[in-house]
Amino acid sequence: MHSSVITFPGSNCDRDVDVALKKFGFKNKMVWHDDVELPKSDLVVLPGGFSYGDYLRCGSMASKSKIMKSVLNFAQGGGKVMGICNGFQILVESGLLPGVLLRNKYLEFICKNVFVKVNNKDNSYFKDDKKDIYEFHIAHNEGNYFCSNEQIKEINDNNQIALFYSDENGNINEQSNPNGSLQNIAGVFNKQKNVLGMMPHPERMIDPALSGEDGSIFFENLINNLK
Amino acid sequence: MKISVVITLKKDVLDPQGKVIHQTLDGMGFEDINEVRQGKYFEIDTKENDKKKAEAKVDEMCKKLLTNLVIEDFKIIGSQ
Amino acid sequence: MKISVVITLKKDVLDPQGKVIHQTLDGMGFEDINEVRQGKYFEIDTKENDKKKAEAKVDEMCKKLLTNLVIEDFKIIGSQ
Amino acid sequence: MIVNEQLAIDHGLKKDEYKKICDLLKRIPNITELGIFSAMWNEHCSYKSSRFHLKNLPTKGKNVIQGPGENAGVIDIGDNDAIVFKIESHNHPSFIEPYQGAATGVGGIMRDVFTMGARPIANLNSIHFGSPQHKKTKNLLRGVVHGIGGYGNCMGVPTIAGQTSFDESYNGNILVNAMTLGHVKKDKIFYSKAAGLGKPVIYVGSKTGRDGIHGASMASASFDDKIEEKKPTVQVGDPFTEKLLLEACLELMAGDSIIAIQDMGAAGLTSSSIEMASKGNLGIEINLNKVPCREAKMTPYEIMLSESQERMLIVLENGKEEMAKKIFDKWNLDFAVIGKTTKSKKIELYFDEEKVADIPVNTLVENSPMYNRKWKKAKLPKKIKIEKEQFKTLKVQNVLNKILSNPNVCSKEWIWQQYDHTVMGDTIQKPGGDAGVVRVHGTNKAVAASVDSSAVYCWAHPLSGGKQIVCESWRNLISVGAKPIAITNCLNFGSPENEENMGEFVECVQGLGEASSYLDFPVVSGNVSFYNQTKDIGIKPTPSIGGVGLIKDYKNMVTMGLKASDNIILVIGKTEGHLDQSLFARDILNEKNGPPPEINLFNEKNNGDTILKLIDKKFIKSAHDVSLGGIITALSKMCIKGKKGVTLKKPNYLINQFEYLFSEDQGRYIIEISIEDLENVTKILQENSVHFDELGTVNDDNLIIDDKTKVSIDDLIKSHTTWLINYMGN
Ligand SMILES: Nc1ncnc2c1ncn2[C@@H]1O[C@H](COP(=O)(O)OP(=O)(O)O)[C@@H](O)[C@H]1O
Ligand SMILES: [Mg+2]
Repeated sequence: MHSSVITFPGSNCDRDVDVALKKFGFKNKMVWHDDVELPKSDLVVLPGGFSYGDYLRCGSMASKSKIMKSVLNFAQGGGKVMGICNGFQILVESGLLPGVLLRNKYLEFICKNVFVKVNNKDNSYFKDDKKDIYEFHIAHNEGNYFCSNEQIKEINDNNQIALFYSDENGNINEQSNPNGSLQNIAGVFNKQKNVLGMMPHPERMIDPALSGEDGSIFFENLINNLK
Repeated sequence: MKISVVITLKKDVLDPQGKVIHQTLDGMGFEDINEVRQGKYFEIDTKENDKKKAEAKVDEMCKKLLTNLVIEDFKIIGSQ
Repeated sequence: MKISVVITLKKDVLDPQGKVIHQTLDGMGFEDINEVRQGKYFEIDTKENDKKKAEAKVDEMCKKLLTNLVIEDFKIIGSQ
Repeated sequence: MIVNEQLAIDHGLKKDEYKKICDLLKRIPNITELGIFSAMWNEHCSYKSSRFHLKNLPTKGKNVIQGPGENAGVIDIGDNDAIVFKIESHNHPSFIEPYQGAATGVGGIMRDVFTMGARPIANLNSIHFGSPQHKKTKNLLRGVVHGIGGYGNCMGVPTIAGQTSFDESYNGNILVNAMTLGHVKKDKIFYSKAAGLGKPVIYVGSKTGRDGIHGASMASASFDDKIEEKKPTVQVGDPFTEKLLLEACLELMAGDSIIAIQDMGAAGLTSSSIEMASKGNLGIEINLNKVPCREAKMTPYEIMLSESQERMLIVLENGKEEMAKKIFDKWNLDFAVIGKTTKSKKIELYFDEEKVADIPVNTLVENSPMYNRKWKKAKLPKKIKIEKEQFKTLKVQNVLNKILSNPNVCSKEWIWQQYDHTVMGDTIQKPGGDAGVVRVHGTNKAVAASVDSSAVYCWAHPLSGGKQIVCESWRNLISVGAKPIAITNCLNFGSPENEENMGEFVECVQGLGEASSYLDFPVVSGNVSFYNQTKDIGIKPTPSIGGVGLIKDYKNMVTMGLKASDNIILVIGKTEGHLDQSLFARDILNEKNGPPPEINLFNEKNNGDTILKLIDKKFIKSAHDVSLGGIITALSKMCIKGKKGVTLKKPNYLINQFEYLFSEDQGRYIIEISIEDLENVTKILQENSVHFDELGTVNDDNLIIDDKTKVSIDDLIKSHTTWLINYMGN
């Protein structure tokens, strides 16, 4: 399986996700934002970080970079594109995913473990998942998912919600919403479900010595699904 | 010329920052505030000296980059 | 009434955001920009209906909370 | 502008210093030269009041690759790996503009580390605020925390530990000390010593603006009523540009074109160029028209004194300019050849074809003033006779609750949850433990770091306080299973011109030196911040110690959370019941006098070394050092972390229960072991003549102190976690 991780100026989880992809069997290439062509890939990952310093709006300037044209084409042709954290923000700004990520409700950066509930397993990201509820790590200042009333209706009608913030038993409620996201949304798909954006960082949980190991389960499953 | 633009959150988008500022001001004794809304302000200095053309350019910049029209509105408020 | 205030970085203070926005716009083909400066914008809706008094209040809010005069200036740009 | 004595005084120079400048130059300096002298000779850059004493600190050791004198210290951790680290203050700017002040402090220390070729792998911070009731405290705290997070998070460097305290002596002068650790291959360390003649001098990074002109002088002046006038010297940080600068520098460093590299910190282009020339014993010539400027019409004076952030100066091998420029172009950063090295041993500046400065380098560095200032020795305060009668009115549970929720003890999660502490994927001990721990990427090794200070002890008796703080740092590293290697220190004091404040400095440094020498825990880098005061009143003396240690196999790391019921809890080290200057005495009894606890360096070393042996043999399930708030406070934190309780044994001690539980005797640890290991552990402890007591047994749900006192884990958590959240919440 071939994957590509795009490095934008200010990306800072590009190495982390490279480590994770390789650990679970991907042949990964790093791709520079200023390149025009994507290498042949089964999966393209937009990593976390602070592309362009998160200035103006998170992801807004990265969404204009050269490589994004290729990413757009790739996605429109059904290619798998996954955005984590800042990558999610870039996908939203580039129009590949609906909605927008606003500043966290309590106006503070949050770095901690949370639980997320998988909503839709009918896609290559979560198909045959052993788990319904993952313990993942979040680290962001702008993860407060928002969209218009029409959009949210469409998202629900198309079953586009990927992950909800929940408690460890899968209850989706205000207490388990760390950042004020609409309907506790932690991740969404595009209509075709080949593009996924999510705030949590599975790549930070791939080793028993780290915050947890649910990320390993996610990546193992992902590569199996793509095979 | 220099074009000034104001970008504000759409009415139905929550503005937590404005809310906190409101509360803080309230706590400081500024008690008769109804609402505080926060937005962004840009001054764009362009080489274009024709006001119409300059404003049209800035309008385009706003649509293409400076605002996210899902949540924000913009308004050119001055040109000099 | 509603008072609008603009807060800008002082002239000699670095505006990292403005700088990067400028570069990005440039890359998008907006090539004749000299400079972009980013600031903040506030709309403060108060119960005070006397324009002078309302502005004086907002002036005080700016000095006490909204701006840090070390690096920023503010200007009331409208009252309605 | 005419240069005269008055102008020199306005630049913060003393009359005789101005005279010395004229004598050294054999003429009156011009305005640019005066600016350069004032920047180089102020306290912040010249260490004129502290050098005399700092030279006594132990700075060598078998693991030390580079001690003080470079951008940061470097230690050897084996296998061609080295750790670069340093701590630095950004106190004054943070008081004026908390967000930007703290942010640029973090940015500055990271540059110090990556200048040496190291990729930053961890940040720490030590922050001190005025009394929580003081009207400025809350906003300062919020601004500082946002600033530290804003910069560090954007850089993608995890903030893994820190320290936060409140004391009214910081009401008008907060402290913000930032520390960074970086990892480098031992054979790829870069230094600031220029070499070779006619080598191009390169400027890279952000453009130069008018920001922060005279920032270094501000850091060397105290706050007074004229604080407003000092305002324009605050800089705005640009973490995005710094991230690009980091990547670009590391990319260039992968090759072999750099002769010397130096970040532009305090006093910007002035100190960076002069330091490189001075260390290389040569001259530098700069054409100031070549310096990338942000504003039009900047003068040589402004260009030389600007403290714009995110800039570096490099001496390159000839012919490598094009290749280097390509890298900086790729990262969208300015790159300019601005001068060359010369044999003149002078700093020569040109602007608009004119020579605007011509100063022998040694007059700025070696001939800078050094003072052996007057200082007053502090007497050891008399021990307080505490009336034990008053204990009868106290209930253990209430006291414990009060201590756990004390601002200086309570959980700082509200703070560190705003710092990205897991980015880079190697953080194996997050904030909230005794030390933060990160793996050395791709290896089995891990590095532990902790930052500590105890201003109250230092204030009560600087010599003991200085020793204590080094020991506390040592203990924090031991507690996570790391072998302590070296320290960095940030010495925050009042005015050196005040004999008492100067005395505090001298004796703290002496204590610090004694302890680090005895423990073989040398000082490899540091920073002095004087003039921390409001009007004439100095802050409590606050040396912050940043300790770094090595865990050879990260799987052997220890945490403080209790692990399993029925395990045995031991206290290592002797409990004598020293209450003077303890949190109990100050907070509960309202008794602020008396001596701090005594430090016994022999026991300290012996206890620490023995704990490491036990860890090596995998006997220790959890460990925590005993500090503020005594045994019961430490034990409560272990209960909270592990969500387990402990049933205490009745102590076979003659001292009172409050003395037993809350005294702050030094050199102690609490460890958890399994019953089966008790015999072996006891044997090792006895063989090493380590005093220990059996404290109790782990249970599932309550901290049971005596027949009458039983506290649930939930109550402990509540006491510990609510204060800061409530305080910041409204
Ligand atoms: N400003 C801060 N930044 C990051 N972590 C912090 C900060 N302040 C406190 N902490 C963390 O909170 C925990 C408690 O701190 P402290 O009470 O000083 O520890 P102890 O006394 O147990 O050594 C430590 O793990 C420390 O790293
Ligand atoms: Mg500790």
